[in-house]
Amino acid sequence: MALTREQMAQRVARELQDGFYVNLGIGIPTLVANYIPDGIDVMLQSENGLLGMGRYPTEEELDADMINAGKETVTARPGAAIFSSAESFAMIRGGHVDLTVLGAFEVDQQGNIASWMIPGKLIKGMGGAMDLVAGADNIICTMTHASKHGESKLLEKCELPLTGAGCINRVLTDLAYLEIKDGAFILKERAPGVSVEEIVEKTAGKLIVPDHVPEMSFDA
Amino acid sequence: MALTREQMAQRVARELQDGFYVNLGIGIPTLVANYIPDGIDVMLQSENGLLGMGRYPTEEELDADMINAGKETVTARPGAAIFSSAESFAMIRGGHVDLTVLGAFEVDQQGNIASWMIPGKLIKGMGGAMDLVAGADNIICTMTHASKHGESKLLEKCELPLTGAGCINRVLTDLAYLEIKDGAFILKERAPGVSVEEIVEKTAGKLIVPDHVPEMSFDA
Amino acid sequence: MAGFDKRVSSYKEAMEGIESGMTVIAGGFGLCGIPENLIAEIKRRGVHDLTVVSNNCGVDGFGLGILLEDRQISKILASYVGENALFEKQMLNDEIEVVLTPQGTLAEKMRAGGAGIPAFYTATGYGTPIGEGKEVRVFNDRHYILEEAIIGDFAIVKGWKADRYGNVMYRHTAQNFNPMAATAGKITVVEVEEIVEPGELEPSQIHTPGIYVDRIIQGTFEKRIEKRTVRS
Amino acid sequence: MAGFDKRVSSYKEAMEGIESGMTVIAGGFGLCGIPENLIAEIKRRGVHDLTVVSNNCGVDGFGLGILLEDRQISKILASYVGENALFEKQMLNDEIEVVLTPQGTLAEKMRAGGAGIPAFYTATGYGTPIGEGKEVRVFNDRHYILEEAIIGDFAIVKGWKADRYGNVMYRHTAQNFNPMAATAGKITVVEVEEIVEPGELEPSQIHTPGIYVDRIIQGTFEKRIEKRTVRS
Repeated sequence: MALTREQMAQRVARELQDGFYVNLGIGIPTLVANYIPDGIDVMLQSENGLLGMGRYPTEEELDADMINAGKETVTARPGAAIFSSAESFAMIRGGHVDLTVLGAFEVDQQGNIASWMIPGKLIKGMGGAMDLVAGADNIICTMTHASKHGESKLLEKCELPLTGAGCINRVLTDLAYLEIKDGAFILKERAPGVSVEEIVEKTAGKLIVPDHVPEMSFDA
Repeated sequence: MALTREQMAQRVARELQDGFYVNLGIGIPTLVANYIPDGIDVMLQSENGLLGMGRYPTEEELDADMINAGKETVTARPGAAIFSSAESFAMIRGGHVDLTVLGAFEVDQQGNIASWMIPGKLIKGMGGAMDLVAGADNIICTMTHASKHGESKLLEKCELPLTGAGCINRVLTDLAYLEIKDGAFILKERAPGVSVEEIVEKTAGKLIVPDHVPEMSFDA
Repeated sequence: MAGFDKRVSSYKEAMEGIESGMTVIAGGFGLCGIPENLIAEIKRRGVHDLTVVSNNCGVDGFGLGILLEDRQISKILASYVGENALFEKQMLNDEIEVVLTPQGTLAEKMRAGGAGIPAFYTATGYGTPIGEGKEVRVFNDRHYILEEAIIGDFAIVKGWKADRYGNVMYRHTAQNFNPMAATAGKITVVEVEEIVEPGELEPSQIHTPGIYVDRIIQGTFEKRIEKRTVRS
Repeated sequence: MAGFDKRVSSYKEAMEGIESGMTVIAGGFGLCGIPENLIAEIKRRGVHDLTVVSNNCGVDGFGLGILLEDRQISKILASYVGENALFEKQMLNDEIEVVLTPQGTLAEKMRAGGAGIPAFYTATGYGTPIGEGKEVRVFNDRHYILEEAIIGDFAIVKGWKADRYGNVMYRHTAQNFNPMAATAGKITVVEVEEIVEPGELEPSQIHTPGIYVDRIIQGTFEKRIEKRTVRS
């Protein structure tokens, strides 16, 4: 069975380490905040200028001047810092964020990522994604393994305009958890009940399959 | 009679305009603050990160954490702002300071200035002077017209290592007030009792002398 | 003294001098911290062929979005232009030129413009369409592209509190692009919620020192929320 | 949680890992806002061949000046090195390499190092000995030189108040180079006068967000005054 969005978020959350500063993109990455493991504290960076993003506000706390990069109203946790966009991207560009999680349309075996534009169809802009992928050493990309029509999104070479070149080293799809290294995807884990064959079939890029590919497990 | 240091400061102060943000260098420029004309308000910028420098402190106000760029203890006037060195030089480099007054060893007819180094003798460093001369459109240089040995400091070409190239447009010496334009010094005013001849004699660079050179006047 | 009193008493006065064809840098992120009333005044004046520099272009009917209604904007530099149907239509019809710019690069271009840095290198956008036609250079085995500074004829900024000298503080995440925008305008206009006496703002806590600011006006703000999310 | 508690309990622990040959970026202007005790710890450890990046080099017997006594500094980048006889002597005897750097360029090099900007253009130093050997480039009819970023193995910083997450506020003009230094260290150590609980510092008034800071220690400070000037 392919992972649900919640399971994907849960799996990504296992990569969090105590003391990590983390930037979570819009969509599935945002859900990761709901699955932070016990005993682990992470500080969420929102690129509009907030380090230490807290929970959504109550009706009473609601404040138009307190939003996250997804433009949602949020709160700041005790010990948060708020700053300008230039300072925020100084952090990001300077490599101070420990982990970035973001979605994508395509990823390829060279670690290239395309996530911001589908020519002729969708031109909303890259927002902070290009800065995030260029600034971080540690990026996890979340996406479905293939399109609705069954076309692989893990390619030999991205076809869409890139967001960043050679910057992605880990991908979590609804079918598998993979690393990207030396020009290939390495299959590290598979979703519960998903066969290696299905993953092979739906991976267009070069895929290295180790002898043993453990199955992910999730609590009920 | 050559101008005293106080008269030089007084003459420079006449160039101040209401609402000017001004950076005053060490020495004579610092004295300018004592002669701000009535009805004119200027805001002093100190490049260590203070906009709105106030008077020297009383014994009670004395605070090691409140100094100016000359490392003197100072106060901040109401409405002052304090910020980092990067922000301070963003102001300076970005051309936001209206007037900069600083000393020099030599100035030449191309507007070059040498003020920071005498090879083999004095190597204390340029501090913020190179940033100030590169960032300001409006600079007044204060210095004695000639050395103790009578050698002119207003040259055809600076002999000492430069602080900045082609950046000085006004010079006030103890003998004269001059503008620099199109590769020449233009004599605008002379010190009380100082003859045009003396100025001509002590100016090594190209000097343009208008038909009438008014004498500066000072209140007693 | 008059010299540092930057208060103006009307929005008309606040935007005096703006002309068609000018470049306007605007603070704000989404609808948060946007100079609502200064934008409305630009609409009222009917100036056109504007180049607008702003992270977003508002939404239909609010924020910079209202300048699209009479086609006052001919070019925009922004990082994200979703949430706006009219904008998308004008873009697809080539009625507006869009220079998509990575968010961090946009912020840094404004900062550089204000700080007298004409250009800087960044890894952002290298190997992507954003890097095309730009100089590429290697420092410490990494590729970077050259990006140039931006300066506006006007910068329009939304602050929280200011004094009449133009010292400004921003509230919460309504800070965003406003401090950089404030430095990068030939004429910088700031509208705030409250004007206080000089000395009331703690000097070390001022976000925008008054030296960058030309005009200050106190206004009232709708502060529309784009995505209202509350905890259940 | 342990992950964000950056407090250390001794100066020995604060400077753990510093080795001979490393680059140390230090905050402070003159003797104002200098990390007195972190400097003293470097002296105690006796590490040598240090490259120091700081606006000044202290005075004889105080501040960074004490690292000259045992010749621990082999190279320094600074804008002003007056006020220090021992320094001058070592410089004239070629016992120390001095890279004089304009003050604004020095601040911007630190900021760039922390902000992932490998290099930037500035007009400062064009046509002077500082520009020699550096790339010159024309933007909008003006000449600029290329300056590269600085990163330190350690950054040593003096703050006023901090929380255990490493969020720091500076006091008055003791801010100076400290915020930039804090961003540019691979390991950034901040000593402060007071450590407060997370949440006590207003988020928008934090000068250095904790993400830049690795270690925090509370100390006591002499705060020597270099030029005591009072009003009569």
